[in-house]
This record gives sequence, structure tokens and C-alpha cells, in this order.
Amino acid sequence: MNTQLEYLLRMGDNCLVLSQQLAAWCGHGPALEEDLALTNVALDLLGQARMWLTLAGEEEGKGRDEDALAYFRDGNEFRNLLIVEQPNGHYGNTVARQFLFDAWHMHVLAGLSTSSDARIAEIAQKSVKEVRYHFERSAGLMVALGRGTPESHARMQAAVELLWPYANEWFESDAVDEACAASGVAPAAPSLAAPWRASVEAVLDRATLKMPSYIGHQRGGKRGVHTEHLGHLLTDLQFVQRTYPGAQW
Amino acid sequence: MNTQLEYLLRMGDNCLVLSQQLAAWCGHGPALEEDLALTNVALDLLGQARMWLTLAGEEEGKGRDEDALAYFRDGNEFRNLLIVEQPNGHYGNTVARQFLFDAWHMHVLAGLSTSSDARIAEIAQKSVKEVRYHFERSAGLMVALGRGTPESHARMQAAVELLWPYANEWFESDAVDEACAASGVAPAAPSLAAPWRASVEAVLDRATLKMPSYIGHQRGGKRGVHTEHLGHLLTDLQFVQRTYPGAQW
Amino acid sequence: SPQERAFQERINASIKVEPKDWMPEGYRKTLIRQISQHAHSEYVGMLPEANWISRAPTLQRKAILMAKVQDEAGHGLYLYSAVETLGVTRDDTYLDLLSGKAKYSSIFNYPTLTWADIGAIGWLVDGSAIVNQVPICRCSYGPYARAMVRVCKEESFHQRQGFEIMHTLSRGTAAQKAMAQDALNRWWWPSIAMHGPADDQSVNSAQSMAWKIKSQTNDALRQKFIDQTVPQAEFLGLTIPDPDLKWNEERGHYDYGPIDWEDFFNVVRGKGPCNQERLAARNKAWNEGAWFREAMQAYADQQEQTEELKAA
Amino acid sequence: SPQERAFQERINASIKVEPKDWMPEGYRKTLIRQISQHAHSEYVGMLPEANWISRAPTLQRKAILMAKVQDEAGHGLYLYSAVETLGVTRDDTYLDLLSGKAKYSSIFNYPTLTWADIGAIGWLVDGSAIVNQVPICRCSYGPYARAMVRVCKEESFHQRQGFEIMHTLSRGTAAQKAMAQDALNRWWWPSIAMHGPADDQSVNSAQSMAWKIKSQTNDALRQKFIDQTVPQAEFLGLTIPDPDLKWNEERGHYDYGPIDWEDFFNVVRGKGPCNQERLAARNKAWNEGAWFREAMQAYADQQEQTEELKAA
Repeated sequence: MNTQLEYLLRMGDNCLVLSQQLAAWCGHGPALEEDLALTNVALDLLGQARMWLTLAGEEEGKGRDEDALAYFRDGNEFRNLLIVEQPNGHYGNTVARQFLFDAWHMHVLAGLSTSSDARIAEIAQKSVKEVRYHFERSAGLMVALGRGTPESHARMQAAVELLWPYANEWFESDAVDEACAASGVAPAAPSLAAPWRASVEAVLDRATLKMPSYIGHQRGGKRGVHTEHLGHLLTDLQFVQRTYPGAQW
Repeated sequence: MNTQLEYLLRMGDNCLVLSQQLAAWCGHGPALEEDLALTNVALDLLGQARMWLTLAGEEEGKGRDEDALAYFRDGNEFRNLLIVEQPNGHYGNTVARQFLFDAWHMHVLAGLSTSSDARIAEIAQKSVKEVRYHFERSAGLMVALGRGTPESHARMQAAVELLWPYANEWFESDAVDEACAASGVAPAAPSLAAPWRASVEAVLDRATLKMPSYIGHQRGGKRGVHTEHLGHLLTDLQFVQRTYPGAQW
Repeated sequence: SPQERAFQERINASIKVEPKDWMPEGYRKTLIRQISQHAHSEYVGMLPEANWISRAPTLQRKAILMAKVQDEAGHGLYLYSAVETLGVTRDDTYLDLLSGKAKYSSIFNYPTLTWADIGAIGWLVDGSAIVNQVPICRCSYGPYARAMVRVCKEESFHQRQGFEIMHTLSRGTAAQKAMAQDALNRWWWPSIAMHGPADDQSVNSAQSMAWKIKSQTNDALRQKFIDQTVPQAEFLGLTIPDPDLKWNEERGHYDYGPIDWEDFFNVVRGKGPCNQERLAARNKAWNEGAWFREAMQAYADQQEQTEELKAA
Repeated sequence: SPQERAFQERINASIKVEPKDWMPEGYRKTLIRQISQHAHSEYVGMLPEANWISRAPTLQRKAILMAKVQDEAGHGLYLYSAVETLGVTRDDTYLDLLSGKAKYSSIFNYPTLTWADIGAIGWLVDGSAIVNQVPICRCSYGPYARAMVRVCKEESFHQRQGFEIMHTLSRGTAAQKAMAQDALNRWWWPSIAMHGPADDQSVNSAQSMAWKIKSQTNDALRQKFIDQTVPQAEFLGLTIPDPDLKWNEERGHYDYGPIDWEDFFNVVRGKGPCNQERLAARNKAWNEGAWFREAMQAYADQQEQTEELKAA
């Protein structure tokens, strides 16, 4: 197994799947400003997905480009974390998912910025700037919605609890994570737990939201065992390419 | 243009698309008995779709079977009426869509039962028995929900009004309809308007629901110009076949 | 008590207990718990398979799958009716499911990720269920025993259909074979956990056996399922994901590796991959269907009043 | 009145009208109607294109499409702001859209059925819009004119991207070419109806011209669009679905066939393919977002109070 390839697919698929989910809000958000801002995040993530997947294709060396990887893999070949494929739900669910992910994404990219692989470091350095802003934005929304009204508070607390089971997978080190950490390609997965908790706790605190006290138990995305949501997301994503194979677009 | 082939695709695609929509309720209906009953209707329609599409494939003579026609045509090649691709909505929307369609379906199949084409007559004779029962069931639900509670009455009235614009396409005769009527293959499309109105009006009356007074203006499905819903329905329907072309299942 | 002794004697004589017969409270409670869990399992069990109806790869497979899920709805109905004969309303039974108080078979807390999962569920999950359920056809409580006769007949039909899907995949393309193997890998251990905890950890079994609610131990049922399934996997050319699995000439059975009971109990306690979603789906259907059920009830009441007026 | 004369003289002298300037009520109302219709068109116009974001055929096309729809949201924002300078709140303006009272461009009541529709919208719909909008960059009302400068710049970028999609399809497989032609067939007539009713049926035009809100007639704009688009279609190898279309040497313009104005007005009056759905989508987003907007407002109010406390 090419562990570096696996790692790149994980980074790229996280961005691709989450971007696809956010884009579903485009034109349907709760306010025009939100439509603009969330689409910005979706665009950033799509751009990052393209960089990671392009590099993954190079690493693999079989001539697959970003589109071959995005459009011609079935669900079990996707390596994204389960949290990014969880349904959009109401806007508060989307915000909470984004916040929990941004916090991890920011810390992992900071780590990858000093990767022993210069190509990875370069993508991470570019991405981390965008993702720091994503985190600032989603954290701001968490605080506003946590404190806004009793209804918004209740919705956000429920959203955090709904997603919490998925918010540990990224700290669980497997063979891929260990190999990449050993070679200095990536930060050790568990090393991100403390900074993530600190970032998340500070914001939830300001948002007057309770941080769940248990450890998330959902896992599988990193080895291609997903939830039922991913398959449905891919039917839309891949439809045109699958329906007209071999065409240029 | 092979008008008989076109006509067969229309019949088959109506059944296929509506069955696919009803099946989405399977396991998610408002009561276990409804899950059972609606899945029965979906199964009947799927069975009818298979007969029509198989015959369409024979009529075409290019070796396409029911699956080739169901899984390897894009939206613009589908010939179903727009009403069957309208979203499920809440259960009342699904019931109203079914009722308006069943009433037409019952009358068109009765007409097709005496088709000059023996193969068509045979399928229609078999189908019309099922569809008479579908109509009885959906009419019964219309009456119960129209009279049940103020909320259910309001929902059903809104559902009828939402769908009414789509409930005239089937009476508008085009070249295909005319050719099939001329050769005695099918009843003349406009000839079904009076019996349909009579059937629908009697039930809406008992249901204490108002029959809209205008004529529906939505059209296009019969010539492959659909609403935006069909494309999304097909992404799911065709995913496995498109993803693994050439495999046997 | 003499009543209890008489009850036990009738049981021993294989006379069926019927709804109007006297029965010990423990017997009634055990049955209510077991039958309602079984009913909930059928109802929740519709969800993972329904997830693939829209994507079934041929129209014939789609029809078969729809009919199968519909059968499960039917099984749910018989079983909820059987619970009602014990004096609990169907709505009360169902509300216990919705609140998370009642359990259902943990197997339905796993996701269906590929079409092969539909094959694996039929082959393994229904196969395992049949092994559990066939003895219940002879259970002492009449309505349950009779419901199970019908359920088992349909289940064995489903089991053959599932095997047939696996058979087609295993003779198919490389991708299809891989899909079949992957499904077996994910469903094997949950399927053999379906027979319940090992005998030395199982509670209530002795009393259930005496009452003829249960007639074989969990481990015996599990062994039976494994013994019948291993040759089927071999026939398919698929590998069961248990390195310890091998024929034991002496026992006349297959030996198998240790089951991860911690994982099993985690899923039972709500930490499976899909517990949240299954319950959420059931609650959503129930809540969004409230207006419909209320209207149907209101209409039925109106009809009844009209009938009464006519009669008066 | 002398005020009105002075106003008209400043207009004639090409001095921009600014929000704080006095203006005739008719001028204000005309602008409010026109700019808010334009704002609504941008906002509703996001929907048909957003329908293809999830299915865009390459990641690059997906990114371009997302950025485009986002630009439209941006245009909506500038234009709602421009309306606000005329003394109407954005929410009031928007509620008129949601209730169906206010109109938006009828072109967005047609569905996007294939990927080629995304190309056709960029090429034809944006192309048509630019022809309408370029003159507005010189309109007499300052905020509107300035917003339009920015809008037009982005629109012409979108128009090129749309053309590029059509170009790729028209060089592609037979299925792709057919898809491109089908999109042209469906979007051509609605696109040339976008310039509005023929001059002899158009109301209010003379006053709008005098006020320099409008500077060219509908038919002149339409002719300009047709003249620039026909050679582009020829370059693509696609056939414009108008048998009467041909170059008129004498006029130095393309002649074109009669537009089906009955169909056009039907769509304006709510009977287009997607009127119901577009309004339903806008209302759904608004209603489901109510809790969010309320919470954001409540939080902003809390912050303001805290600031005031600190200041006190």
C-alpha cells in the first residue's frame, strides 16, 4: 500500500465531499450574505480538493487526474472522514459540521505545512490560510447561534450532539497515519486531539454550548467503509461523466 | 419516427418513473399498512413498466431489453408525463398525484384493452385490473383526507392545486397520439378528457375538495422535455448500471 | 401456585397457550418483550434494504427487493398483532421503539453500502434469522408460533434470493467479485452475533426453555448457522473472514474464532454505525405521518357515527 | 413644476442623480420597480444554474459554475442595496418577490435539463442580459449606473465561459453536439424575448428614455443581440431554430421570425414551466432560514447592548 497516496486521497476526498455538500446550499441559504459566504468556503474546498487529487494522481503514477479520481471511483474507494458526508440537515447542522471540521482541518494543515514532502507542504501552506478564515467564520456563527435565541441555542446544542460521534475518527491513527507520521510527511493523528479540543472548547464555551463529554465512536471513512449518505451523494456528482464516458467537457 | 414505439415508451416510462417515486416511501410511510399498500401499487407499476418496455424494445428491433431502456437512456429520451416526475412532497401530495394519474391511467388502459395491436391489448387488459384497484384506493384516500380534519382538507386542496397544471398533458394530442389513434392502436388522447373529468369530479366532490376550474398548461414530457426533477431521479435509478457497464446483475 | 403448575403441565404436554388462557406474568412479559423486539426488527429492518430500492441494478432485482421489503412490513404487522393479543396496544409498543426504550435486532444498525449488501443481507442475515426462528414455530404461545410459520416460509424465500444475488456477483466481473467479498467481510461477524450472547453469558434462557418460548441455546443455533453457511461460501468461492474457521472432524462441526462481544454490546447500547439514523428515520416517518393518521381516524369516526345514525 | 424642470435639465446635462437629490415620484417608482426586478432576477436566477452544480462534469467546470452563481448572489446584493438608496428596505422589496407581487426575468422560469443548458444560459441569457445592461451603465441614477458597471464586467466574463462550454460540446461526441443543439433550441426564443415586448407594444418607454433610465428601444436591443449571436452560432456549427432568420444586406441586420408573445406573456403571468417551483424554492429558503436570521439579529442586538454598556 502506498501510504502517501492514501493520505493524499483522504485530504482530497474530505475537501471534495464537503464542498459538494456545501454547494447544495448555493441559492438556498437563509440569507443572501450566507449564500455568498458559504459558497466561498465551498469554492476554497473545491480548489483544495483539486490540488490534493492532482497530487494523488501523480503519486499513484497511473495517469489519473483530478477528474478521473473524482468521477470514476465508487464509494468504497473514497477515503474521506465520515463527518463530511453527514447530511446538511438544517443550516445549523451545516454550521456545526463545518465548525468541528474546520477546527481539525486548520490544525492538520498547520502540521502539513512543515511536511517533509515539499509538494504537500506547499498545498498545505496555501490551504491553511483559507481554512483559518473558514474556522473564524464558522466559530463566529457558532457563538452567534449559540447565544442568539433559545431556539437557535437548542438547535445548535442538538447539532453538536448529533455530530459528536463523528468527531474522533481523525485522531485515530492507523497504518497510513503512522507511516506518514514516521516519515515526517504528516503530523501524528493523535497529536491534533489536544489543540482541536482547545479550539473547539473555547468556542463552545463562548457560544454557551455544552461540549459532549464522551469520545466519538464512528469510524470507517479512512479505509473506505462509509455511511449510507456517501453513495447517494456520488450518484449526482458522477452522473454526467458516467453517462457519457470518454467525452471531454 | 416509429409512433408505436414512442407510444410504448410513454406508457412504460410513466409506470417506471412513478414506481420509482412511490418506492421512495417504502419504509418511510405514515403507517405500516400504507407502506404495504403503496408498495403494492409501486410493484404493480414496475411490473407494467417491464411489460411495456420489453415490448418497446421488440418494436424497436435493436436488441434493447427492459433494462437497456430503463438504465441507458438520459432524461431527454424519457417519454413519461411530467406529472409522474413531480416530487413526492408530503404523503398527501403523493396521494393526490396518484389519484389524478390513476384516473387517467384507468381510462387509457381501458381504451388500450381493445387496441388493434394484440400485444398492446394483452398488456392493457392485464394492467387495467390492477389500475382499477389503484384508483379505488387513491380515491378512497382522497375522500378520507378531504373530509378527515381541517388540516388534511387544506393539505389535499393545496395538493390538487399544485398538481393541476400537469393534469392536461395527457389529453393533448400530438403526432404520435394521432397516428396511434388513427391506426386503432390507442384511444384518441382527447377522448379521455370527459371520462377523466367525470371520475375525478365525482371523487373530489365526495371529498369536499374544489376542482380547479382552469386547464393545466404544463407539457413536454411526451416529447422528452421534462422538469428538473427527472434528471435527479435518474442519477439514483441508473447509478449501478452506469458505474459498472457491461456487468450482469 | 397450582395455577402455575397446571400452566407448566399444559406446556409440557405441548398444548398451545392462547390469548384468553391464564398465564404467569413473567411468561406474558417475556413474550411481550420478545415478540415486540421481533416486530420492531422487521419494521426497522426495512430501512437498510429500502436504501437500495432506488438503485437496484435491474428492474427484476428491483421488483424482488421491493417485494421483500414489503414482506418485512407484513411480518411487522403479524407480529405487532401477536403482541396485541397479550394486552398491549400496537401504538404503545411502537412508541417504546421510537423513544429508544425498546430494542430491535442490532444487525440493522449496520449500513448497506453496495448492491452486494442486499445479497449478503438475504443470504446471511435472513439465513441467521431463519435458524433462530424455525424453533419458534413450535413455541408454546399459539399466536406467535403461527405468525412464525408464515414468517419463516417467506424468509427462506428471501434467503434464496439473497444467495442468488451473491452467486451472480461471484460469477461476475472482478469488481463484482470484490463487492461480494467485501459484503461478506462486513456482514459475517454481525450475522453470527445475531444468535445472541454465548450461552455462559446469556440470561433468562433456562426459564424461556422451560416455558418452551425458546428450545435451543444461542451457541447451538450459531453452530447450526455456521455449519450450513460455510459450504455455501465455498460454493460461491468467497472467503469467510475468520482465520480460525475450520472443520472439526471430531465434533462434526466447524470451529470458529472468538466473537468480539464488546463490539456487539456497543452496538446494542446505541453505538453502532446507524443506530441514530434508524431511530431518526422511524421517528421522522411517524411524526410527519401524524396529520395523515389523525385524518384517517377522524374520517373513520365520522363513518361510524353515520352508521350509528342510520341504525338508530 | 420648477423642481421637475430643474431635475430634467440636470438629466439632460448628464449629471447623475444621487440618493439625497430631489427626484419626481414617478422617477423613483420606476427605478424601484426596475432595480428590484433586476435584483430579484439575479436572486431567482441562481436557481436554474445551481441545479447543475452537483452534477457539473469536471471539477474545473464545477468551480467556474459555483463562482458564477456566487457572482449572481453578489449582483443581487448590489442591486438590493441600490433599491435601498431609494428608500425601501431590502426585506420589504424581497417580501414582494416572495408573495408573487414583484416580477423577475421570465427567462428563469425555464428548466435546466442538461449540462448544455449551463452553456446556453451563459452564452445566450447572459449575452442577452449584457446587451440590455450595458446602456444602463450610463443611466441617470448614480447607484444603479455604478452597480451595473460592475455587473456588466462580470457578466461578460460569464458569457465567455458559457460560450466556451458550448464550444467544447460542439466539438465533442455526437451526443454532446446533440445536447448543445437541443439547448440552443430551447433557449433561443426565450433569450430574444428577454429584451421585452416589441416597441409598438411597449409601455412607459418614452418617459424612461427622457429620464435616461433607458436609452435604447427593446427592438433595437434585440436586433443587436441577434446580430452578434448569429455568427457565434455559425462558428459553433449550431443551427438557430428560426427558419426566417437571414442576413438582410439592405438593413445591414439579420431579419428574424415572429416571436410568440402569447407564450411570453403566459410565462410572465405565472404559467411558465418553473414559476411555481422558483417561488416555492425562494419561499422555502426564506421560511426555513427564519430561525437563523432571528438568531443572528438577536445576537447583534446583544452585542450592541454590551457596547452601549461599556460606553456608558
